[in-house]
Amino acid sequence: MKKIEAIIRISRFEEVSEALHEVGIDFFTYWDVTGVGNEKSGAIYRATVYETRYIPRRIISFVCRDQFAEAAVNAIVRSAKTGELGDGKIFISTVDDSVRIRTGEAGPESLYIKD
Amino acid sequence: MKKIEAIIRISRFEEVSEALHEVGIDFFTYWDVTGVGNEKSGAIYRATVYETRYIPRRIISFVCRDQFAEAAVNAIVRSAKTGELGDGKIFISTVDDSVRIRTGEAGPESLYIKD
Amino acid sequence: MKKIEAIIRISRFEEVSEALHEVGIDFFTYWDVTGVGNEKSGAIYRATVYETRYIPRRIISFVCRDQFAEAAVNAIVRSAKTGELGDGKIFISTVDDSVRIRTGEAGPESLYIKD
Amino acid sequence: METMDFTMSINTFWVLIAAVLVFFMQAGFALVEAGFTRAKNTTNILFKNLMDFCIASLGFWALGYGIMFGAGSGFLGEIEFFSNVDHGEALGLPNYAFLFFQLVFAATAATIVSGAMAERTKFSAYLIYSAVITLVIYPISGHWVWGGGWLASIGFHDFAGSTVVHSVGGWLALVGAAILGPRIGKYKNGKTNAIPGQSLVLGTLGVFILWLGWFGFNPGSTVSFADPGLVAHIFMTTNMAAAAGAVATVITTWIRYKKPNLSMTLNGVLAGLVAITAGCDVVSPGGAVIIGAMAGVLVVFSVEFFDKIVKIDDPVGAISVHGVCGAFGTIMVGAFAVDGGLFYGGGFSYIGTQLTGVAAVGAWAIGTGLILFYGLKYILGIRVSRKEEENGLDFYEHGEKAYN
Amino acid sequence: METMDFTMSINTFWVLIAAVLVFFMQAGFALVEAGFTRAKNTTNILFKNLMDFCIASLGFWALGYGIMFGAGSGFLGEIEFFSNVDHGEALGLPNYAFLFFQLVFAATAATIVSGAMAERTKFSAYLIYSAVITLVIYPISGHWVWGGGWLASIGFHDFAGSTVVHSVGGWLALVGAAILGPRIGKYKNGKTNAIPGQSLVLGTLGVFILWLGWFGFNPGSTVSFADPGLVAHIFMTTNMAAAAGAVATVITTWIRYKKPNLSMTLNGVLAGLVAITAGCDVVSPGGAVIIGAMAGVLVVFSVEFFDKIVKIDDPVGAISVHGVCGAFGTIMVGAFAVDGGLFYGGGFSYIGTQLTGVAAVGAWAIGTGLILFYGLKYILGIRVSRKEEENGLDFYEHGEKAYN
Amino acid sequence: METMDFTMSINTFWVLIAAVLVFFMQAGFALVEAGFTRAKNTTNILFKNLMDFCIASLGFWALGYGIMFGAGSGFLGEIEFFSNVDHGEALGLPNYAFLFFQLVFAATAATIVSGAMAERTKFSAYLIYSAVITLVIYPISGHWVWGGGWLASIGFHDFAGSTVVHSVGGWLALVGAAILGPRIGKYKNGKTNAIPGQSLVLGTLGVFILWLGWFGFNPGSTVSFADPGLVAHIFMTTNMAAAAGAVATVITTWIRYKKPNLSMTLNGVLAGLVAITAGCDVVSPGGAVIIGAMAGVLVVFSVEFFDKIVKIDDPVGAISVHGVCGAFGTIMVGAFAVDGGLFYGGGFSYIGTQLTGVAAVGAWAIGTGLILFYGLKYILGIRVSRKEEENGLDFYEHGEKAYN
Ligand SMILES: Nc1ncnc2c1ncn2[C@@H]1O[C@H](COP(=O)(O)OP(=O)(O)O)[C@@H](O)[C@H]1O
Ligand SMILES: Nc1ncnc2c1ncn2[C@@H]1O[C@H](COP(=O)(O)OP(=O)(O)O)[C@@H](O)[C@H]1O
Ligand SMILES: Nc1ncnc2c1ncn2[C@@H]1O[C@H](COP(=O)(O)OP(=O)(O)O)[C@@H](O)[C@H]1O
Repeated sequence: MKKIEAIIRISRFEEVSEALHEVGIDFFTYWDVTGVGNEKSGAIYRATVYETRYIPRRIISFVCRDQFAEAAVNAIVRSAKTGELGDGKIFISTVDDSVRIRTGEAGPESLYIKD
Repeated sequence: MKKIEAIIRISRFEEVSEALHEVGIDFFTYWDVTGVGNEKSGAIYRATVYETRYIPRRIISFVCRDQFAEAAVNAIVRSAKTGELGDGKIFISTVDDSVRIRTGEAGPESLYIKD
Repeated sequence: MKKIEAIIRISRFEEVSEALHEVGIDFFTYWDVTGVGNEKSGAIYRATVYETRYIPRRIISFVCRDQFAEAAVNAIVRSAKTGELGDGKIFISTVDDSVRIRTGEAGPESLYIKD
Repeated sequence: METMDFTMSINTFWVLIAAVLVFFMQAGFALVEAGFTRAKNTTNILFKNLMDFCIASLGFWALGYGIMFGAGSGFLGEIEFFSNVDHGEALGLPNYAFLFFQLVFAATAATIVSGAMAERTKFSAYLIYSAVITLVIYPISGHWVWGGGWLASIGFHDFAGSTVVHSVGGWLALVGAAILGPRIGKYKNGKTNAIPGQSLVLGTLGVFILWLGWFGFNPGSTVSFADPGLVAHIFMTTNMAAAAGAVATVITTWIRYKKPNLSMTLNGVLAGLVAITAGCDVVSPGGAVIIGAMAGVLVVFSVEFFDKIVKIDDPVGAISVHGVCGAFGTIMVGAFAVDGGLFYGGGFSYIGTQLTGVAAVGAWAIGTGLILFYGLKYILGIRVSRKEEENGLDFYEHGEKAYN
Repeated sequence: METMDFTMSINTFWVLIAAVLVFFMQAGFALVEAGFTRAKNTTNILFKNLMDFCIASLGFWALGYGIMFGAGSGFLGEIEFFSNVDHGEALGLPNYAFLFFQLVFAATAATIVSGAMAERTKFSAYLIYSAVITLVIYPISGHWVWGGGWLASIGFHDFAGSTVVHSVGGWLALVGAAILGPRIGKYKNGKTNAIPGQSLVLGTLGVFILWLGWFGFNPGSTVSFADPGLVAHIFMTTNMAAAAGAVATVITTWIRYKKPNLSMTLNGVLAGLVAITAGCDVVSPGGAVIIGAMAGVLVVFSVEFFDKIVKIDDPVGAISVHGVCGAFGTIMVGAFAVDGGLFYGGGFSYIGTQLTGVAAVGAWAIGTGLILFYGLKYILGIRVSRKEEENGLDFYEHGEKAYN
Repeated sequence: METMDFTMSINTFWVLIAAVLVFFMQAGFALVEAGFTRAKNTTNILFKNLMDFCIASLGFWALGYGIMFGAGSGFLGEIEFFSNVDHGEALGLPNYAFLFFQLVFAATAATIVSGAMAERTKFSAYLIYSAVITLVIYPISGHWVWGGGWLASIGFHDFAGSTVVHSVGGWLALVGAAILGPRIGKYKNGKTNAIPGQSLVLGTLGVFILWLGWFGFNPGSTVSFADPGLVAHIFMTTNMAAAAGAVATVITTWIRYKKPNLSMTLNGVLAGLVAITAGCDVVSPGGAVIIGAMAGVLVVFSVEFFDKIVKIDDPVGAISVHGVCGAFGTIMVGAFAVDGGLFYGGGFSYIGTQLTGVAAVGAWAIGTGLILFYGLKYILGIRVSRKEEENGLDFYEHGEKAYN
């Protein structure tokens, strides 16, 4: 099982969500974070003009069976991309096991993703 | 060392926290997220009735020695379960190393979990 | 590629950020969490004095090439340490792959970290 | 330009402005209660605070006003539909000016209860409660004191409603919270847990708004500006009691809990205000400082008492602030009234009268409260299900979160 | 002590206090609009609400006052720079008292639009719109009704501005929102999506503040305290309509959506208030309850209509609350006016006059609105870019987030 | 009905209502300061704002009133315990009406400082400061101008307190902030960093409430409604200066920082209000627009100056808004006063007098401020430890977070 964590622009969230749905990923968890990266944005507070590298981002995180990982990554890249600095990153890692709390079942079956 | 990430209902948090304590897990980190899964909930905003799949959830995340993982997972399943759709998932993965910032010590000793 | 997740005191954030910069880590993502650990803090709410183990913390998370991991961990330990209970933990794990959304490029090149 | 009846114009103007300030207290209550409870129940608590005012407006206009001010007997006014009998005339006020002023008072009594019963009461049951208090409970005991009833006859003094408004609300809150039972998690294995409210910003803003409203509540109860000195006097006593209440609570919490505590001090301000309400016209500013300060200390111990000894879960402290300090302040009139008070050589009889009033109104509120809340409990149910409570009332009762 | 002209002092005092309450409605609008929109546009919406008041202040003082109240013709007042002609004297008021009162009314009309056009309108275009409405659009139709113009002559009755203020704002909101187009994501594949606002706390506090302000808006429109009974009467009708509006909306949403809904009920309160504004002086409290309740039902269906059928995206419901309920309430004067209304045996002619006024002012607002917003669209652009909208106006237009 | 002394009733009524509006400014200050600082210090800043009002109430009543208004000498009033000497009579007011009005002014002066010293000042030191300013510093310089002291004799004109209230607060803020030193992280390696406040919603609501309060502050300073034209005039000048201040700041920030900036514009509104306070009775609305607009520009450069050149860290801009614009506005009276001002042919002497007053009061405030804050620093300590500051004052000083 693979864990996919995508750090995306909040403004692309709806598109990414739909693109994931199309490739069969219907379950995920997300939360808002602050990203520090290449992108900078001009900001003003009272009399101070400054550049901030702290940009609001959203993490979408999900675990899927190995065979879904590639399609999912492609779907995210496709839908999250604007082409400008700061589109974000996707990290893929391996998960040992997964358990569905409601049923206690473990392993791939616990991931209700239609094949 | 194993990393356990449990996505649970916020309303089960207290119970999970106690159940973990009972199996010797006294240290963890949590934050609130939005989950997208099987569960749906009816919502109304002004004149629009709609169904939302965005449900508030909480992630409990901790790293423990291998031998604690199973007990911890069982404790979470036991305490977080309501039996209804949306009880959440637990993901187990392997962590290479852990460091306690205060002392700089690395490896299992950095995880103050009583055996 | 290694994923480093550091759970630190919010008050040390600026220092950690600078220390990471010095060792060449310019990209990361962070969010605020609640930590449960050794540290306790006295609290009062209306007529009730109590001790809480729920302490505000910040997670700094980033993925870097293997050869940067050690320096990064050292930098964090150095900068996040106050010596008092509750300085936090660093967890290191292995990531399979990384993709830059803007360009679609995968692997270490997607991590813009100067060598 | 028509010629003006200056007296009537000034008095009416004054009464209406005071009423507007009292109206705004609704916003203050809404904020305090939202601030002192958790975010998952915020839609619900705001909604209750809005609707109790609306229902009180309709109910007091439709019937309550007549029951309170109608001639009737010493115990009860009269059924006068839609406020069609003029009770302002005797005061030199248009009927609707006096009605509007009294209506916002009735709504204040109604809204006190929502805080004590917050985070677990059914919305529908709360709406029914709101109707009953403004149609029946409040107007009847109100009649005793302000409608020419039997307490008025024996010389009971409650100028602006420490007892008539606040302690009625407070005792109903007590009964309601007791019958409801505590919130899940409040008491566990014999331990009393703190359930911190979501926002002290909301709480503090709410208290400032309430304090503002009290400058209508107390001095407005003159329902006349014939005596400017009296009105000004009441501004001073009201303000000094609030300030002294806050300072006393700060000191008490600093000593008792080692740190100055804001959430309790917000209650301390209100404690001072509630306590001075009965005697704001007859005590001196110095007396007001003493009454306010005592209330500011009392409220701390009262909150602890209900929270830890009696174990009645009152998320905002309504029982202590409105019930206990309301009763306390009313009794203190007998001690501090410049004319006839114990400390001014008046003997104990004044205190006796005050005690009678406090006890009678308290018994009435508690008695009717028991009938009302037990009735609601067995007929309709007053408490939401465990699941609703755990997930928040906003989610199940309204399908609408307060924050997005 | 100089001797006082009591009549003038009391009237001026009253008008200024009423104006202060109306002024504070600006804060109410700011909070409601901030609460009903998303956090990424909060700096922007607050800023617009602040600046429209400032621009309206300057513009109405510089020119609008003269255009509205200058003798002129039945259609138009006069160009009088910096309010240098006294229009208060005839009313027994200092010119500046009357000016200030009228100025805050003009600002109210101006600020209504920002909510309907929220989350996608260019800041610069909005500022220009603010100037045009207070310099031209509002004063001209205002002149017809309140400046002795042709609608006043035919007996059109709009006491405090259901039509003059609210529906002008509402129709401009309609035109503006229509020309702007919906927010991204509001309509997708023929489906209407809910875009929940960030905070019902802000929304509720805003509505309480607006309700408070209405106690200046309606009774203050007497611009005199010569008739205390009338002022008190207006307090009652205003309050009862608001309360009835809320209750009606709660019931409607409970039946229609299965759950009592707060966000819509907040609109219901305002619907009741807007609807009673025209006739608050001539309908009875009972009539006010009926008008308020009807508006509370109407607003639900109106919001649905614009949201789902016409598909004009109005984030706060300004079109329905101010436009539709403003028109509705104005017409209802013809039915419920105690003196001459249809239900009091007055026949249909009163309603006819009211309809004329509503239609004329509506046509004026829509006509000038079309010119204004299309003009702005083609000359300057009124809508921010897709990117700005997606990332939030705060980010690109101001470089300043509302929350940190 | 007793017969009424209409003059006294109207005047008292007016003074008390104005005082209520000024009282409510406390909530405005609390919100602005909470909004402009970080969430980790919110309990602390709210608490300070609440307690300074309470302490000022007690202190001004106990002693300050006599020191300010007691006959005494040109430099000092008298020690009169508990306001037991009547200073209202001469004005045709009940003593307590005048006292209450003056008390809320004293509290305003006191509360200004908390913002500039926010996020790093010890709670206990702040409480002591609050007592000293209302017991000593403010009443003495207040005596010079409003208590019949030496500045009154030479013709210094400060109608509602640009200097007496605002610049005293501003200069004390300057001294306090300077002695405290900047917040950790404000200046690093010679760079000035922005430390954005937590919420512009709180900031904006606070500014609206302050603006509202100013309609009590300025026109209320007539302490009489004998001249309705004057009161109305002051409403207009006050409002126009605020509006012009905002517009001027928007334009200035738009040019200087490329984008219209809300956080600074909020200061711009206050700058306009503070600046017009001295001359609101003697300048024309046009003059008010000019003064307000100049203050709106000035405040931007002043904030930059203190922030970047002098490097005194003032989180909310109190020094610039109250100190600098207060002084500026006072001096401008000499230029724009319709009767005797430079631009109305009055020559330079008026400006000279104004400068004298500004300088004398400034020197007094700065001198006593130095003694006070250095004294506190060496005896008690005024700054929290590094650890407390980093983790937030709420955590260590109160054990209570503002948000949960
Ligand atoms: N190595 C990394 N580890 C963790 N997060 C990262 C890393 N690199 C980038 N990010 C996240 O991705 C976001 C976008 O990256 P950025 O470098 O600005 O743009 P781009 O990927 O287009 O070059 C950053 O704000 C940060 O949140
Ligand atoms: N594959 C997944 N990856 C990440 N989070 C998931 C995944 N599946 C479920 N979740 C999280 O678990 C929550 C509960 O899952 P859900 O499917 O609604 O219930 P159940 O597990 O009972 O079928 C979701 O809201 C989501 O946050
Ligand atoms: N095993 C763990 N898994 C996840 N988070 C942990 C773990 N141990 C500690 N933490 C986090 O680190 C924070 C600091 O840990 P704590 O035990 O209080 O201090 P110390 O590391 O100095 O002994 C905790 O609040 C918690 O957020």
